Amino acid sequence: MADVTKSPWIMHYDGTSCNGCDIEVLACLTPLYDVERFGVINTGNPKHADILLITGSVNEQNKDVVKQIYEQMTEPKVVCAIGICACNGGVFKDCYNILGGVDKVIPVDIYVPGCAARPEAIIDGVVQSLDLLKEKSKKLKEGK
Amino acid sequence: MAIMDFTKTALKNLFSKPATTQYPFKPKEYPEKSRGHVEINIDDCIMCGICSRKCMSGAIKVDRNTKTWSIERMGCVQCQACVNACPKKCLTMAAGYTAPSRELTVDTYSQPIPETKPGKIVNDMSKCILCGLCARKCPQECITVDRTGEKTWTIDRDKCVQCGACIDACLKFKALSTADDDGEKGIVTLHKE
Amino acid sequence: MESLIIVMICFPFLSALLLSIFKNNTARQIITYISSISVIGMAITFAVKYFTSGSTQLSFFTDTKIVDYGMMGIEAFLMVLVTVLSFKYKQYYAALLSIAQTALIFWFELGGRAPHLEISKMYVDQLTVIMVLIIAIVGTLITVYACGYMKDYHNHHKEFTDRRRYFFSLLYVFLGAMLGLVLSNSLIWIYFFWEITSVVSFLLIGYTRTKEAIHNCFRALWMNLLGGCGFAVAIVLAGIQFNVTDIQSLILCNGNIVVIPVILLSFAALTKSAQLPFSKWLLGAMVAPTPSSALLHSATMVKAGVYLLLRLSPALAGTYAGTMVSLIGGFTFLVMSMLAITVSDGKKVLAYSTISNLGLITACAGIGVEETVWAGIFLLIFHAVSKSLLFQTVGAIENATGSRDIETMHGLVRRHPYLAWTLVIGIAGMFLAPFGMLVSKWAALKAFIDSGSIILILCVCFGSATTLFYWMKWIATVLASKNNDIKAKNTTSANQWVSILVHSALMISLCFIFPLISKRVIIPFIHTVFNNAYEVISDDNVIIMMIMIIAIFAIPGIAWLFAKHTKYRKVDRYINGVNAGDQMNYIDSMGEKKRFFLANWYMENIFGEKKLWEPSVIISILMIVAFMVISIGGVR
Amino acid sequence: MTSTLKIILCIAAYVVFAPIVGGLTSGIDRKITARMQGRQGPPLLQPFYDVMKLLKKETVVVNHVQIFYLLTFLVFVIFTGCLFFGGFDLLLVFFALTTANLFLILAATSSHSPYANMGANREMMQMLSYEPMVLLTAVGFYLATGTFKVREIISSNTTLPVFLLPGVFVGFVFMLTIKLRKHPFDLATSHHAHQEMVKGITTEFSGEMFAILEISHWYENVFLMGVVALFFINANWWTIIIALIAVSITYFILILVDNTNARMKWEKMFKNSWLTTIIIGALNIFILEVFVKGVTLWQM
Amino acid sequence: MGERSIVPFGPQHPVLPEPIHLDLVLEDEKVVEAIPSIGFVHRGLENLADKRDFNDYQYVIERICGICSFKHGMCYCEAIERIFDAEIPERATFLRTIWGEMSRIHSHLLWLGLLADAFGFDALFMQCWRMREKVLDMFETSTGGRVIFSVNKIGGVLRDMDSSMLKSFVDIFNGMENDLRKLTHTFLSDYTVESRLRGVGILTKEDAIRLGAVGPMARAAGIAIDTRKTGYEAYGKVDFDIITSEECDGYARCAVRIGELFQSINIIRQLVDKIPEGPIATQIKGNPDGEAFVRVEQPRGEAIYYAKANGTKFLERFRVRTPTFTNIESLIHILPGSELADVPLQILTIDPCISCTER
Amino acid sequence: MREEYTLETVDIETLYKIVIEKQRAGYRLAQICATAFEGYNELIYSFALDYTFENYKVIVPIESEINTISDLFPSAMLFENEMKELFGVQIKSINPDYQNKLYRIASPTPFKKEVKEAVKVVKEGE
Ligand code: SF4
Ligand code: SF4
Ligand code: SF4
Ligand code: SF4
Ligand code: SF4
Ligand code: SF4
Ligand code: SF4
Ligand code: SF4
Repeated sequence: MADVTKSPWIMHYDGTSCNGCDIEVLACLTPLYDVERFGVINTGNPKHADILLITGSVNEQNKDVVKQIYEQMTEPKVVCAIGICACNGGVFKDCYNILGGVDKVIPVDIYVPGCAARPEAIIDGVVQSLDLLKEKSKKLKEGK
Repeated sequence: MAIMDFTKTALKNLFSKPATTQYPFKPKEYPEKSRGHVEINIDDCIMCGICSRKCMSGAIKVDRNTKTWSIERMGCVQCQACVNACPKKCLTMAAGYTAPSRELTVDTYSQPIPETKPGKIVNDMSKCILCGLCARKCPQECITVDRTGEKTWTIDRDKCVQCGACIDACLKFKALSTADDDGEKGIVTLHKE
Repeated sequence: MESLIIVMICFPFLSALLLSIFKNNTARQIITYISSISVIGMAITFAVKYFTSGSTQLSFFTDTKIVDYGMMGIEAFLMVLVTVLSFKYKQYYAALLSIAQTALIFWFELGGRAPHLEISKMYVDQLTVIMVLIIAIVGTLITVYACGYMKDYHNHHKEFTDRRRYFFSLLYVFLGAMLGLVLSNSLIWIYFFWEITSVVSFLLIGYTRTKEAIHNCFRALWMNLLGGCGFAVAIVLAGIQFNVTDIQSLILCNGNIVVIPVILLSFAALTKSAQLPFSKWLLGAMVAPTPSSALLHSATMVKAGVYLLLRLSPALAGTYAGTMVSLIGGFTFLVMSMLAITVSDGKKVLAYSTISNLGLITACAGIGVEETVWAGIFLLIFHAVSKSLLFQTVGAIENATGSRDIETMHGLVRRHPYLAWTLVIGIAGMFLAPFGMLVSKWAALKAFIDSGSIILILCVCFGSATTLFYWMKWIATVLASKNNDIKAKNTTSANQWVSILVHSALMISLCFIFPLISKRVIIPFIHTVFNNAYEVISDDNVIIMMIMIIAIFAIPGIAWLFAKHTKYRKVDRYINGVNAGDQMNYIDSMGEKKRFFLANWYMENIFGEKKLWEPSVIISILMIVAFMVISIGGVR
Repeated sequence: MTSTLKIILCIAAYVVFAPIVGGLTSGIDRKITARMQGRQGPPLLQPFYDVMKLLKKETVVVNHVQIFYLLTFLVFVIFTGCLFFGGFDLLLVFFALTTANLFLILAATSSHSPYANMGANREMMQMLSYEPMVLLTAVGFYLATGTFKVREIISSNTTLPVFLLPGVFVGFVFMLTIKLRKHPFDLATSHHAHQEMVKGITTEFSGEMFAILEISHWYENVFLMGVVALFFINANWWTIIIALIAVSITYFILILVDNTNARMKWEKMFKNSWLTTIIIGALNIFILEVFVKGVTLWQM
Repeated sequence: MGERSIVPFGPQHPVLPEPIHLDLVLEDEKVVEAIPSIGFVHRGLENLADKRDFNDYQYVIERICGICSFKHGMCYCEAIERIFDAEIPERATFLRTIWGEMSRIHSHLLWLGLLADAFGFDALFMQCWRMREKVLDMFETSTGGRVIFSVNKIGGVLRDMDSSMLKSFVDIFNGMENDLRKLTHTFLSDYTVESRLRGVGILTKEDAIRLGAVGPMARAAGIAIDTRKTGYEAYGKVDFDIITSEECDGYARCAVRIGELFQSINIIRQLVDKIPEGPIATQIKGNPDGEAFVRVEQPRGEAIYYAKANGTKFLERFRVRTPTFTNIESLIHILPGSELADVPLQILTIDPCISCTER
Repeated sequence: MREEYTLETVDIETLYKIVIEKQRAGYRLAQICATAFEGYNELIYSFALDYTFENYKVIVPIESEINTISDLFPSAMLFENEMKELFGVQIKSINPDYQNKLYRIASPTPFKKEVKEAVKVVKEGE
């Protein structure tokens, strides 16, 4: 029967990205890539989301935001760092206001490389997250 | 003013094939110049480290001692700067992105460590015309040529990475060549007679 | 029976006298408690006696010369009182109106123009009993409530002189007058009690003697006196032209003949019930201390108007007067429910809602057929109980929190849970299926459809929607639960609680027993008035309603048990990721912690007083004038 | 007794099948919507997958009262549907729906969360907008068939109600865009993301609670489609087929409207719906009263 | 009337494509006051000029923003070339201009889509982005990237487009024009869309000047200013009119951008006709010394670059004043008085680019 | 073809006059930017009207305080707040003043000269 993998709802937060990855995430929803094929809905609300897609790195001001929305997500949840900035800060990692990749603040499960990450890569990232979601939900059940 | 102006398009869409690609069930075809990931022909690499220094996001690490060249895949922004800078043209930008993964992927390539020590660049000053081409081509900017004054050709041995770009630049005059490294350090100045 | 009635009417006046003598607080409280219990006791005895007596209509007092003269004396006194006060505050028109009507009545009675008929001055039927019960139970409970309330009130408002003696005795004067009014049959008697209620209301509104209070009390006075004038003219016309001096005979005449007196009486009733265009006075009356608002300006006195209309309804049916009354009522219902959306002062919302509901009753009375009268009476009962409950609760909330603004009631359920829940019961009683008000509204709608009054149907459809809106937002505000609110100390005194809780209990039990009331009381009443029995809600609907009532109490209960035992993780509310981490604040643009605030909607631009008031007053005046002209002209 | 049995059967059928029908409808809706946007769209059973997943997910709450209001909402929605399919009084059905809605609003506001609260305010605004028309619909049925009882409406021998109530029908469908949360009036919550309200009234529900909400919407939708069908049913058995076709067409039109309109603002929604109520709904009823029932103008 | 609602809006909000935060004070849903807060995207990349060789700094600069990535790179190169006082080959200027206009087309399509999304017209959003993919495909064929192109270098460009490629692009654009016309008709004349755009967010001409509005924001207020008219790169060699509107509202801003969409296609056609043969880059030697201002017209309006070099490989200061930065003031001005539902729409009608605003 | 523009160095008092003048003449504020040097900041105010583009440079010592121009040009608000926070330029009564919390960076920015020097020392030490 259907499980978590059939309906991965995503939520997207744009950290300090340059918009490049950000827009590619949005592009995934549009007709050409249409991730709703996999049951993906872009919810925009952490309480409904299974997968958090973060683009861009974290800085002083948004680290709390990232933490908050991560905490408000319900288990099982997966975090995907989309793009080089989110993975490790990319070209900006030496900037004075960049803390580095998203994993500096919250645990990142899947790294999706690319500057900007291609929609195909994002789809692959989401597909990989599905396996992880399954694992996590199994663990959650056992934990109960 | 029109009401439900979009109806025509919507109905047309409804009754025609959707625009959606079948990725990931069908592989993606990339245009030929698409910038996906950096590939290295490790055999040609001379471990000069120029690519590493050019890389804005510090994705490439070159270790001359262990002869390893590694790239942090989750750190490469596909700017192609390294490819453009590599004196040996052993880097290429290929289509297709690195697969997402649960770890920060690092790809490492290594060469067998040669027994012989790397050579040094020597100038046969008799052949040199102090044209300065080598200096211009040197990515390390370790060569200075004084054409008008002292008529010297100077090299900073500490900075030179033996990339051989200067030798290539001087192909016409064949003034430059490699010789065994004898441990000479620092700035070496040769005078034109 | 006769003596019981006399005692019942006189007893409150006696209490009033006592209350005005004793200055001591404790004594006052004791007198109040005793009077309250006695009046309730008498009323219940009265009701029981009535129902056990078997007959449906009882008449009393046929010859009452001395009493009549006594009444005239009091009337004269009232006139003098009004005149003196008017001159004191330079509001001469009030004096003018008062003198005019009293003079008219004196001319009529003393001048021998009144027909000397052997009529019963008092008359009892089911409607009377219901009114008596409402006045006795709701009314005296409010006086009990007032004991605690006025103490707090004067503690909070040191700026007003403490005139509690005066206040309480006026309340009892009023109760006596109100009982007299509903028991009377003679128009002159009704008029007499009518005048007392007007003047008492005027005095109570002016209780604090602030500038605003004076202004508002005189507005209330002149509007009510204007209605009184209409009343007086109606009496004179009815007496001289049709030889009728009592209400029962008036009804028995063919409606189209006595249309002029009826329309004038309706006019008086409209002013008393604060229908458009006379609604302003009731809003102004909210400056009075809450018990008087609860007692006079919502639960009882304003009901005198609609009571009169309900009594007259057979005479109204199908006449111009009836059309006028129903249109004004429907219109008032709609406009006032819209206006209620735009205010945030709790008492003001209650005031608007009162006028609005009175409008609905008025409309029912105006149509004047079996179903509408049925609905009207039920509306009256439910409204009296739940509005009184609401007023008292809001008053208690004001004393406890220092504000009666709806916007300050966010999360009240955590701070003052009991007050909040009684408030919710009151509000639910006002609009929620399957509580009584809604049922009556439903019946009214059905009746309007049957009578083909499309305008009224529309008024009800739209008015229900707007009514829904303002109540719903209030409930939602009160029940919002803010995690860091802690329970506050209960500062509401026991006597207040007694009244509030009895009211709540009454409210809930009414929902259960209303089919019974309908079968045993209202239907027989309608049967006698219209000679026609009528089943307004069918049995299976009653069953469903009962299921719903049980469901509305049981399901949340079960759900609550379930909810309590879930172990869901608690997280902060979603506020775009800028939570400050303390469950309440957020980080604002300046990087500081700031508390978010969630206000309700008021839609001033659409329903605002500025937008609606003047047009609706003008429309209603035009309507009244037009109908009066048509009907007076139509008879000639 | 057989009639009682029939009623119970109808109610049972509703309770059991409504979520299935509702879910499927929602699946078809999503598929058609996707295709209208030139996308492939989700699988047909996606709504069920979604709910299954939600039921398996963790639930987080702001406070526990939320749950209790929401459960009450569910029960009352089902109750409403039962009353309707049980063939009871139409007005009562709509009142029950209002009561149900109150609990939804309470569920949202009780969390005292800005977005849920704003969503709830808008929901109230929506109720204010559609309520008159909904009541008028009941009035219309009464005028057309002489009864409020659904049971009697479908067994009446008059012409199809829709022929007498074309305006009311149009008005009701207009209000359906609000009730079914379709553009241009999906103000309080939208099926689509990207709204200024975030997820509006549903913002604070997660996991199981959100699943419950979704299921109650299915129940509600089936009930509403039932009301649409009511316009096309009379005592003849074949009218049921007509009704089914009519419901499908209506739903398709709603989807089309959903995909060809921008979301409007509350003021426009309010004004448009009241105007529709007055112009189309009330006029229809007026004409019905005057020409069919012969009520004179004066009695208005 | 009681107290007013105070509601936080953003940074994580589904309707906001980028993080920005507003403290909204609402009356019902009418915005009474809006205080913005930025800094969620602030990286401090201007400061990287201190650490990166001026040649390589180009790669940082083009990542200021992924929408006008190309333009940022181009302007940076332009600024440095100006300090060197170097001329670049004409073909390079043409290539830059073509890519620049393609950027504008993709940016405006993206914006139209987001706008549709903000007023809740999903189907329209999808349609716009579907169209935009075609432009991205052209970018990928010509530069190798969909978003970040890395084709600029100081002294010219890194990649050439041959004539057959250019021709095929023109053909694609010709084909798109018709679809675009249909699409934009919905924006300009659909009842519900109009009701969301017309009369909303009025910025008068006087205010626009006072508040320093630029780009479509200013043009929609009737100010005919378009930095392209200064003739940088190859703009001096093409013929186009400034598109303005006098209506000053959201609708006007939408209309202006739609006009520019077709205008850009037209400009590309002219450029492809006129493009000369020749080299695509010149050698530039040494280190820059001196300072220079450069202004260009980005899709969002005028951007100003200031570079100050001190004769070393590292610039003393590099400063980017992006259009959104100066348009934010206009946003603050138009927000009060609008509805909450208009807030995302208002934010969008200035076409904000927060990542370039905060750098 | 390259655009012509002017760049003049003026003192701060003259600048205030120019600002008023420009505002009257219908110019818009194009930008303000700061460059940090040891002991002073170099600010450039740019104004534009149609296609004219005029820039005025002022030298502001670190310790001296300057006036805001946000009353005349509201859009100066962001520029000034930014300079204040990133460069430590002291500006009086900006409307509104974010009190160095516009970007909310954790540590003092490397733009500020004291910091810049420190960074340089570290760099050399490497
Ligand atoms: S990875 Fe590249 S494209 Fe993505 S946000 Fe970072 S800089 Fe932009
Ligand atoms: S392509 Fe750019 S980022 Fe990637 S390794 Fe080469 S230089 Fe570094
Ligand atoms: S620049 Fe080329 S040769 Fe040198 S290390 Fe890099 S890859 Fe090897
Ligand atoms: S460039 Fe290299 S080979 Fe030539 S002299 Fe320098 S170190 Fe030697
Ligand atoms: S051949 Fe080479 S070394 Fe000889 S003179 Fe020419 S350039 Fe110099
Ligand atoms: S070594 Fe060769 S290239 Fe260098 S200066 Fe001499 S001649 Fe020129
Ligand atoms: S001197 Fe020659 S070999 Fe050495 S780095 Fe320069 S070019 Fe390469
Ligand atoms: S506006 Fe700024 S950040 Fe956005 S696309 Fe343009 S330059 Fe880039």
